[in-house]
Amino acid sequence: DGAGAETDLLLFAAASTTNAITDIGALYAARNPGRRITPSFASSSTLAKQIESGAPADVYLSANRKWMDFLADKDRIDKASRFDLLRNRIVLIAPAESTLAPISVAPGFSMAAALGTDGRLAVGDPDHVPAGIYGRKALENLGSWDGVQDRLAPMKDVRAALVLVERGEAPLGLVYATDAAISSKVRVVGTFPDDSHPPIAYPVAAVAGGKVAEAAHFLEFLRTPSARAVFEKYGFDVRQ
Amino acid sequence: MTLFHLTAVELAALKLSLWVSGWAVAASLPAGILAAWVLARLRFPGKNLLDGMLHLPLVLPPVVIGYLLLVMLGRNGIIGGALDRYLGVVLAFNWKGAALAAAVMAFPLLVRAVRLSLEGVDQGLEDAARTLGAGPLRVFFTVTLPLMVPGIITGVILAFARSLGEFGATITFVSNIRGQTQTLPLALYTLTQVPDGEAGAMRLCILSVLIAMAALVCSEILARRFAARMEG
Amino acid sequence: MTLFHLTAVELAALKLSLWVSGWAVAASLPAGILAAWVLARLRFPGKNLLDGMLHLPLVLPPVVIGYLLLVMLGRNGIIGGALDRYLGVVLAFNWKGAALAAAVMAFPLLVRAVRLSLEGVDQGLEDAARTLGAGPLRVFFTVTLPLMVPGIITGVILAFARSLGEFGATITFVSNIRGQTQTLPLALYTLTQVPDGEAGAMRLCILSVLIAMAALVCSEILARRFAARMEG
Amino acid sequence: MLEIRLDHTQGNFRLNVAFQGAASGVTALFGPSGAGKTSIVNMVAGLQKPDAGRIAVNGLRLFDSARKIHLPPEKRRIGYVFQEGRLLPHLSVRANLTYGMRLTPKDRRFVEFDPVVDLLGIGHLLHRRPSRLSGGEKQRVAIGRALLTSPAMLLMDEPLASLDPARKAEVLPFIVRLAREFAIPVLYVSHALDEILNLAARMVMIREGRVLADGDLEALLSRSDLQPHLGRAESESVISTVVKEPEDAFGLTHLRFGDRILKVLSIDAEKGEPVRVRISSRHVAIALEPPSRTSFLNIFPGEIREMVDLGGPVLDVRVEIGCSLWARITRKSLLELNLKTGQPVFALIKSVAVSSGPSDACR
Amino acid sequence: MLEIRLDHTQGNFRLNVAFQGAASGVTALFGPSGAGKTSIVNMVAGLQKPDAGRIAVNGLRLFDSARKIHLPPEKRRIGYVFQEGRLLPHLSVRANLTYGMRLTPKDRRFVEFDPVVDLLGIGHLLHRRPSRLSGGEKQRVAIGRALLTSPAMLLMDEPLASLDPARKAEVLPFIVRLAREFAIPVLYVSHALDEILNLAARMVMIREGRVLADGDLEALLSRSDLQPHLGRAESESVISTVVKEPEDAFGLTHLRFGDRILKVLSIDAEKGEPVRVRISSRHVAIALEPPSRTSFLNIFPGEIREMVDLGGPVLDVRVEIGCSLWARITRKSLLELNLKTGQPVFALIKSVAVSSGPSDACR
Ligand SMILES: Nc1ncnc2c1ncn2[C@@H]1O[C@H](COP(=O)(O)OP(=O)(O)OP(=O)(O)O)[C@@H](O)[C@H]1O
Ligand SMILES: Nc1ncnc2c1ncn2[C@@H]1O[C@H](COP(=O)(O)OP(=O)(O)OP(=O)(O)O)[C@@H](O)[C@H]1O
Ligand SMILES: [Mg+2]
Ligand SMILES: [Mg+2]
Repeated sequence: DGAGAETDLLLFAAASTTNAITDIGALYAARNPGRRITPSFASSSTLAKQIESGAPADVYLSANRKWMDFLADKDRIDKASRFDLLRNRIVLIAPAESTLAPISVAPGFSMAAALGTDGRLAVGDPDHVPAGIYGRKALENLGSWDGVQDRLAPMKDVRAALVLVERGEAPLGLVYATDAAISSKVRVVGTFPDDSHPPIAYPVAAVAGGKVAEAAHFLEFLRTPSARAVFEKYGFDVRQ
Repeated sequence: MTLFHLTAVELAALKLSLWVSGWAVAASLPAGILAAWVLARLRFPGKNLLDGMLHLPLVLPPVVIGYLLLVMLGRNGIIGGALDRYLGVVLAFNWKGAALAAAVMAFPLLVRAVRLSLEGVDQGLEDAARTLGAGPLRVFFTVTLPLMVPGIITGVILAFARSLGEFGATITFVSNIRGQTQTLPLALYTLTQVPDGEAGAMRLCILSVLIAMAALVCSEILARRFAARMEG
Repeated sequence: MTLFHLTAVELAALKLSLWVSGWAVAASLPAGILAAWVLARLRFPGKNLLDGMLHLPLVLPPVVIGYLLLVMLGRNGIIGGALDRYLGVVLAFNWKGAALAAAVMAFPLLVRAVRLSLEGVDQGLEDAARTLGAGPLRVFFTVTLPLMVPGIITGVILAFARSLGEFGATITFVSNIRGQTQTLPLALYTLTQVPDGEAGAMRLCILSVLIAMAALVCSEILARRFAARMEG
Repeated sequence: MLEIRLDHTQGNFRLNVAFQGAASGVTALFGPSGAGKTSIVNMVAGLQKPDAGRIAVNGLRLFDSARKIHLPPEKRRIGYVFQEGRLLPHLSVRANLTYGMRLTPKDRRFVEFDPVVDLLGIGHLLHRRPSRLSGGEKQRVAIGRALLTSPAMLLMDEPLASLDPARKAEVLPFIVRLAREFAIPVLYVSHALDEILNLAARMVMIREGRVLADGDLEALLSRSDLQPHLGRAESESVISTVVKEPEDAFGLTHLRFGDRILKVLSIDAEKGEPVRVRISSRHVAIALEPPSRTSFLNIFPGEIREMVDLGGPVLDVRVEIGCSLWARITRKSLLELNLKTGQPVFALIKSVAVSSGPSDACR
Repeated sequence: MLEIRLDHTQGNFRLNVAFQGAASGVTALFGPSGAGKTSIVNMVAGLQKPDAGRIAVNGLRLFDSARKIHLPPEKRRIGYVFQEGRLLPHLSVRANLTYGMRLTPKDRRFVEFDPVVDLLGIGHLLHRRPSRLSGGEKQRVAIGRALLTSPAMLLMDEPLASLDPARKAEVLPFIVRLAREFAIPVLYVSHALDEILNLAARMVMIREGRVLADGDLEALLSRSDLQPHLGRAESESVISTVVKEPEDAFGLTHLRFGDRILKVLSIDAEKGEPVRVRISSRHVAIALEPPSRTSFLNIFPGEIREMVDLGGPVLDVRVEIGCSLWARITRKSLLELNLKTGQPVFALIKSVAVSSGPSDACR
């Protein structure tokens, strides 16, 4: 029960980091007696708006820079503490039992052919889901967007897109490499070149008005090799 | 006012919402009345189970229901596959699927309200109609059903409102495809997820409310007319 | 079975869900009965507006409702700020907020069901009680309310089930804080975000269904006992 | 023939009855509140299923527990006027009236809409909803509704209780006529002996779920053991007669019983038609010699056969005048006239004190 | 004093009445179905608000449109027995009975639970729910419930219609006694003249929303213009008398009117108490000379004052015997006895043909 702990950090983390952050929280508590992490996982946008409305969060881990910028503009984060913790990549996946040959994702490649006559491409909604936004940018840069934009199945979040492919409802999907890595029901059939979309960064920062000192301690921990190892285990790209 | 200058996308979402909700309610009404009747009038083993199943869409998060629908009614689903193969009916990624999702989510509300009013129908009146020569089916349609009107109106309005607002199951089951499955709540949700979407979101909010109000006023008028008929 | 070996987190979510839903229903019941009474028995300008407002939580996606709650009742919100300052009541990011979100979402269901049964109460019986010397308030509590029991049971079960399943408004309003605002559906959501979470998700699903079933069975027993009382 | 044998338990109440009714004409079900009358009627209508028993109307088995026959209500062709009206609240009065009528094939209808509406005086109510009717108006519509199904049998559960006497006086003969003309049996529940006397040929007396007595109305009314259950202050004699002269110069009808002539106010009957007359014992005086120059038209010599002490200051005296005639006299008269069993006396009856029942009741 | 003046329109029906009732004792509201009786009673109870008018009970203004007074029903202390029972379905019979009783302050209660339950014969039903009662049982509970509020006034809308005669005979005198002992007015709606005769001192005749006539029951009953509206086959004489001898050696009561003595079956009254007797014209015979050795106890010399031709074979003859006494005779007797106005005759009344009404009805 949190009441007894000396310090209890409330960590608002993007839902896509759920497993990594859960493990890291346990690790952090084990290494630092008297300190605890209580995570709250939801979409980056929801969390950002909650912080804007005065949520008692101490640390915010966003799945994209836009919502971190949103809070920075409103002075709701300790800007000095902000850094990009993780990187991710967009991959093209197909159901594990799919017979589809690997696709070389290069300028001018045609996704439509791979989708068949009535298949759809499962994506996080490119209007607002970060994975979808990155995917759209990449497809635009590769000149393939026009061919597929009417063949999308835009989902509420990237996890839903993954499910759609897992179930075979969509023959292809665009998800994070981290999502693809953890699901045994899909396989990666193509990886997007790094330069086809803006870097997929997971910025983290202490929340203004929170327990800044304790937050700094935790943020420091996130940079340690043991924390990195956890992130890498779940397929994240940890760069400085 | 700019409120009523809807973009093409918004207009499409509005139309789709009405269409989907209308179908969801219309198609589930007979089943709802049947279910209400079965639950109110029959006694059979497993009744509690059936009752519980009907309430599932309320108890589980909509996304979960959407997921279950996907698993069962998706093209690779147990039922969905059969539907596709034998009837050529595809529910995934089109408005029919959206209507189904809405109907499933609204079903418990419909059934409960209808059942409540059915339980209030004086069986003495049904008996009287029987002695006048009407068989059970005729009695149901000429006596029981008319006397259930208040509950049916309530059930329909609840179901319609719930369908209009249905989001989680819909987006999970049939995705958020503009013009095909993007109903008002899905469009609205999209707007709330982007930093500068607030104005648009507010507009769609108000629009939803207006539709609901219109539906409510209609239902009130219907109900009042019915009550007036009863009082003669 | 491993189904019943809940992790500490799940157990906490289960307890919290019951607590939150219980409070949501208990606290909104009097208001719901009042609202039902006002809508069923009074005529006043703006009644349709009030009715419409009550149905908002049905019509709008839960996330939007959650967002509205956040804006208004968050610590920086218009109402939330005042509540905090003058009454010391904070709703944001604790179980009270979760209960409020659940109550708001379930309210239209509660009101509608209660209202339906209220409209079915024979006013002749109320008149009779008046002639026996009971004032309007006493008549309400000793005649009208008892006769509304079926509707109240229906309303409560609908509201409780809806509260149990409430997700969108809750996560948006009070976030998903383990042990504090992480109810069953939120825990379920969190599990769907992890790769090996399906078994856990399924377990929580079944758990939700079991709770709902238990609540239903209780309500049926109550209803049957009540019906038996009415029949003597 | 109406054959009813029922065994049924509800709560603490056990109903166990067996009786027969006439194939046509009215059979009255008479008994105190809570005796089981409505239960019986419900079972005949098919709305309640008896635990065991048999119900048959004119040979048609409606219910037979032994053969597992249980016709649904709508197949029984029974018109039922309920104790509490039960009009359909969502239909207008007209629609209530025609609800059952429309379900009756045209060729089987023998009751017409207009005459029934006229008779019941509900023409001006046709467009109304039941909730806007007065108590008596509701009941009249309920009667009309049942009649208009042209039923093979009528069940009436205290149908006239809320009707005013004038309306009652109109409706009663109509029911009798209906029963007679179309030869349908009517099972008629009433507490009001008056109604029954004007209506019924047979009576079944129910008490605490059992048949106390059943059979011919006249026979039951003259049984002294049943008097306490009839709940009336007076006893009556019922005499079966035949019309000798429908209307004499003074407008009186002459009725013959045995070799005697009884003069009554003219009644609507053909010569030779059987007529039943009821004479309250209070209306019969006894004299030791025939009084002259009085307004008594009927003076019969007879003999005292029986004296029933009712306790208190009165007693009933049965005088044999070719049939049994009860006279209620005070103890004072008894002493003054020194009356004894076997004594020859004169029985004086004012002709106007005679009322006539349905003639089909007489053998 | 019960003062009622009402003007109200509902649908096509206009109610416009003004009448007064006695401060205590029973005022009967008599009229055909749909006349407006229930509407009046509802307004007195405060359940319906008249468009205009005034209602006062013993000086207490319950409603006055001019002064904008409209007491709510629960403040009126009025016990109301509804035409349709209206028992509270969720309460047991006992709880129904005590519902109003508990709301009556102990010091204002004058009706006790046990006697009422006994009187109404509902002791064995106390634990039941209303839905499991028979029609008559429901009505008895409804009566008990209203009585147990110890009301300042009673409204009864055809309360006895579904009661069997035996029960009726028990309940009627109780209501009269209640009204008399506690000096509360009772407004009693009934179609049954019988009930009214045994009960009411005053009568208000309603027809189509208007007062046809109101006033003393005796006066109304003897008005020949009202006879058609009374819906009865016979006319009656009502005679106000005083008890001379409560019970003689034969158990007869001697009643004095003027200098004459009328002998009737013993009635429960003190010496000197006023008693009203009703004598049906059918029970009065006329003789030109006093008959000897008959069972007639009452033979009064008198004079024919009026002859009313009723059409048909009978006519009513008014004989002055110290008061007016109607005798119904046949045209045949008229001719045979050669009766004329002014002619001296003897009127013969069997003592047992006398029934007595509530004595407080007499002046
Ligand atoms: N709610 C109503 N709206 C319009 N008219 C009504 C309403 N209720 C009753 N009436 C009419 O008003 C008249 C008087 O009704 P009321 O119930 O007072 O009659 P009543 O004298 O009690 O008759 P009954 O002896 O049949 O009970 C009737 O003609 C009836 O049809
Ligand atoms: N649903 C029921 N459950 C148990 N007992 C019942 C039920 N309905 C009626 N009774 C009892 O059965 C008995 C017979 O009822 P029934 O209605 O047949 O009487 P009734 O002869 O029609 O009386 P009334 O003249 O008062 O209408 C009564 O004692 C009554 O209390
Ligand atoms: Mg009955
Ligand atoms: Mg009435």
